[in-house]
Amino acid sequence: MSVCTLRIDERDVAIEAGSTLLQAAREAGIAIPTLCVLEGLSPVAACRLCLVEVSGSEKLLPACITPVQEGMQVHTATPRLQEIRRTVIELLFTEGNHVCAICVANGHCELQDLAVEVGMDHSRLPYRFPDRHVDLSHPLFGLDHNRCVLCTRCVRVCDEVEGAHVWDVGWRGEHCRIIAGLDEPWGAVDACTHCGKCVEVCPTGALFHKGDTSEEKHSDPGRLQALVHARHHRQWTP
Amino acid sequence: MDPMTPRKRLATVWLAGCSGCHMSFLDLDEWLIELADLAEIVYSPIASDTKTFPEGVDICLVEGGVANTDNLALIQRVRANSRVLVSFGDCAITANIPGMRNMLHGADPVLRRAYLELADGSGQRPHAPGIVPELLDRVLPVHEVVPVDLYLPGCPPSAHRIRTALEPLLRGDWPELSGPELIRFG
Amino acid sequence: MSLCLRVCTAASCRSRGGEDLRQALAAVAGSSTVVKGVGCLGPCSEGPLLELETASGVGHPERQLFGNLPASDPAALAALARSLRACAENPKAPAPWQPPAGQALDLNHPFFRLQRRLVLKHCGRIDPESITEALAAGIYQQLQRVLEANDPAAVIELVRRSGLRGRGGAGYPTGLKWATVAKMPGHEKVVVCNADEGDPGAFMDRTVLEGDPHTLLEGMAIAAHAVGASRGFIYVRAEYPLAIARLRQAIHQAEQQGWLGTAIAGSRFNFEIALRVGAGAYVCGEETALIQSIEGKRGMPRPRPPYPAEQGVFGLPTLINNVETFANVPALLRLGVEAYGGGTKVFSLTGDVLRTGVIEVPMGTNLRTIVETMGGGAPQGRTIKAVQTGGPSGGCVPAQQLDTPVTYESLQALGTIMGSGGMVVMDDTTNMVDIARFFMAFSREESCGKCVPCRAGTVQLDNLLCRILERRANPADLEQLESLCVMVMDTSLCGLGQSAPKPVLSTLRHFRGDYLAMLSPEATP
Amino acid sequence: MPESFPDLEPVLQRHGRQADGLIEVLNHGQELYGYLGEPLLRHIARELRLPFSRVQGTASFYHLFRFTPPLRHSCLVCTGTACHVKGAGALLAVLAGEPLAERGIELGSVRCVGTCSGAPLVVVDGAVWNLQTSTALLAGLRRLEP
Repeated sequence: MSVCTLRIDERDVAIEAGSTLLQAAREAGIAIPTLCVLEGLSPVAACRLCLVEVSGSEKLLPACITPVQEGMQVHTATPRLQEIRRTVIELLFTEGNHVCAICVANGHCELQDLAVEVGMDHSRLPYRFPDRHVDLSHPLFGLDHNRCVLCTRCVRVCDEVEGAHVWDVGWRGEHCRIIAGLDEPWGAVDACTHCGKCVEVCPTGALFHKGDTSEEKHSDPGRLQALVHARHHRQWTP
Repeated sequence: MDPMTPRKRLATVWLAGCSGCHMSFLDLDEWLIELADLAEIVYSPIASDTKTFPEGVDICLVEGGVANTDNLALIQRVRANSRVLVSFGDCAITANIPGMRNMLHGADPVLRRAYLELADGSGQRPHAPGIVPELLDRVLPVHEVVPVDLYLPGCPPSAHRIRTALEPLLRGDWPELSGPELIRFG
Repeated sequence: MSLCLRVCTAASCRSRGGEDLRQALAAVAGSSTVVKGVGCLGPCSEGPLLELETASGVGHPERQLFGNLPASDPAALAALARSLRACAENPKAPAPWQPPAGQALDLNHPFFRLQRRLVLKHCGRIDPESITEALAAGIYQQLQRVLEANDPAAVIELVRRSGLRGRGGAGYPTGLKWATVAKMPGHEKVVVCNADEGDPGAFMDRTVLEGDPHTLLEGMAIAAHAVGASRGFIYVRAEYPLAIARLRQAIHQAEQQGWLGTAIAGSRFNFEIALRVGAGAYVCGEETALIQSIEGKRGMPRPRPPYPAEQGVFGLPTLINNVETFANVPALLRLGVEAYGGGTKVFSLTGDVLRTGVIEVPMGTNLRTIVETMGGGAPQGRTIKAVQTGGPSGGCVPAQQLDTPVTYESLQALGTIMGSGGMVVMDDTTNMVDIARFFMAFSREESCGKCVPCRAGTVQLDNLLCRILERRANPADLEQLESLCVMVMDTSLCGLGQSAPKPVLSTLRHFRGDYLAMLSPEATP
Repeated sequence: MPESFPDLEPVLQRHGRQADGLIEVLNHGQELYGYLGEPLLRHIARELRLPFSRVQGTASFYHLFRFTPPLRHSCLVCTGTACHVKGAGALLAVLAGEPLAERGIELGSVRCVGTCSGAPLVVVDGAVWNLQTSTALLAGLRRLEP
């Protein structure tokens, strides 16, 4: 195994070659905000929260997919990046209908936590109040599009881990939304195995267990990592 | 309290919100007594009988979004007469639950929905010009209507949060609010 | 007297009745008269167009061009045919023929005289539906030469030395791209032609596809041989039905005649081309989205690296160039680096300009030469305010800067890009905030929705521009517009999002007054 | 919409029933049957062995695919740059105020058909109408068979 050494926020980090900047930063105890990335699923680099500055590169690079290189100088929290991250979170809040007070995930929501992390005490961009729907057709789970941030974790976990590919992204641009089957009610899609992995990885209250009320959704994305690890390495952590 | 320091003129305003933020304010309990030494409450739905928003207010906490013509007139008067305007709670900052009617896009569909479609038989649109204020087409966060100086999120903001923001303001300092204890929505 | 009548049957003249004209004139065809449909003849605003070539046997043939010919009126068409027949039957060289309706266009006008036609050499000359004419015109000769020499590295070196850069918009050095793909290990490689010409107001690629599809196929085959690819795709937008039909036909003909398929021209080189038709998605012009779409998926860009040269279609090393880039290659090989010189650029000239159409000019021609000398400037009584280049990814060049030579660098310095070649002239009645909003609405609609800044940022930017247009915005809104533009540019995943703010930033830079005039300081935040 | 789609067989075969042929198959399916109805989409998904959501996700991404039957006529206003500069917005506004659907005309827009010298132009039932004014356009549309 070859090792790369690099500097992240003035800290020296040594890590296995082929690792990503995000892994290197986490190894060094440096927190970079993320939303779409989830260990165990393929990365999509879509939320742009983990963009970092790398000396010698004019462009900002997404830490979740950028491989480490020997001698790299990385800055993860410059004022420019902090401003960008706050704007990303504002764009997400204003794009949907995120009413934390009445959300199943209130207090356990990655989006809500990110708002705190980036210091968003209000949105400088106007709220859009889109007209979105709630799908309660499934016997066990619900999908509230108002709270969806289109991170596509559900799409990926259903395709890559469960193998059912119930979900996909439909339409495009601002009209994008998660669809089940031929854009049908979730409950009408036979392919669903009711495994609940999509609910487990959802960072917000968009996917939830029926019957959960405000603040009652507690997800544990870590369970997915354990599952994927067990599958690949035949090692369990009971 | 230093007798040389004049008491701050404090106001609280209730727009489109559930009054929960004001209830949380009352949860300040015994600190309210200290507060009374530091500030004179010159306008408030819970602590003053004044009907007209006064001039020369130092600090004003505004609960609720701007939902109707009365709210609109009041917030403009508040802004014109307050040195520090604090958006007090999620409704003031995001329109929050009152803002959910914005998904219906317009005052008319909201009234139709509430008074006709959901009525049991004898629904009728309220119409009392000059008595009941007209709804605006959208419930707006306060800062989309007038400039806001400080944001105090929460539904409601806890008493601790309110005190953390108010104490420095009353001293003439500026509070630094960050972290889950102080700026988490919901 | 022998006559050759060339009727433009490309999409623009066709929409003005060019096909009716061709059919009416077909009656004139005889032993000494040839009538054929050809690709674009240039000045689309004067269509339908007819080129008349007369040869009396002595001296060079005479060429005359006629525009605004009758198309739908049977009596006028019959009169035209009669007049031409009389001309053909006249044994002596006649005085210049005059059509009974329509008018003669001066071929010495700068619109024609200042062009240098490398890419469009055969366009408007040959019948694009006939491979026999293509072969007679010398198309596929460079491919044959390349196959005989069988020295791919030399071809790549030639392309590199010529300085040819991608004509699709980004201007990446073509030789470097080819060399990268050639160096990739593995036997299976892919060549893709990006014919998803999506910039509104741009139709250079359509002109090549409709007027001379075989030159494109030849260019692709030469590229495939150079990089070691055996599979090719042409991804063409569905909005070009005539181009699709002609490409299909050309591919079929080339297969029949052994210029595509296995053992091309008796060599050991195999190359097949499949056509992929888009379904209405501007973002598919972006390389990685185009790859997804070829693979039958949503056209969502993915981050680079890996670059298409490393992992493209089906994960194979892939060379992607646009139509005009490939179409340059046979001319470059024919002329050699020296005679090729700085090359050319094809532009489609439209908007508030007297003569609109397709032109090919030497690289470095002045914008003023193109717009005023060749295009005739703004319509009577108006003046030019700006020239828009680069479509939704570009910007506006103000009238004061029209003396800028058209090069990749000079346009970039002005805050716009060369782009694919769409050039839309705007006169003094144009509100530049409205133009900025037009492009932002376009980007908003065409955003794929994958990354947050582009999906949600373009909506916020569009809404802000609308506020300004409705005079509901204050100076703070303008500040927010600028900072959000920079944010979307810096953080979007692909070129569409990264360049979506450019029309706004460019108009803010050159026409800030248009914005300031629409602000109302009293508007609430 | 029929329940079986034998006419689709040649294009399915041409693409070897491989997933990468999806967009080509959808294009042909729409050409043959006018629109992508649910039975057709299910058939294509099964033939290409793709999840339904993948087929729907792909089809809905592209503007030109439609999921409802077309009306008898279509009128697409070009909203490219040249047409915009030459007044496409006004044409659209006038058309939007007309009861076109009642007369079997579907109103839409297209982003540049690349024949900008005819700006502003519309595409009616596949044919380009150049240099339109709202009066001329409305008169032309009135002449379409109802």
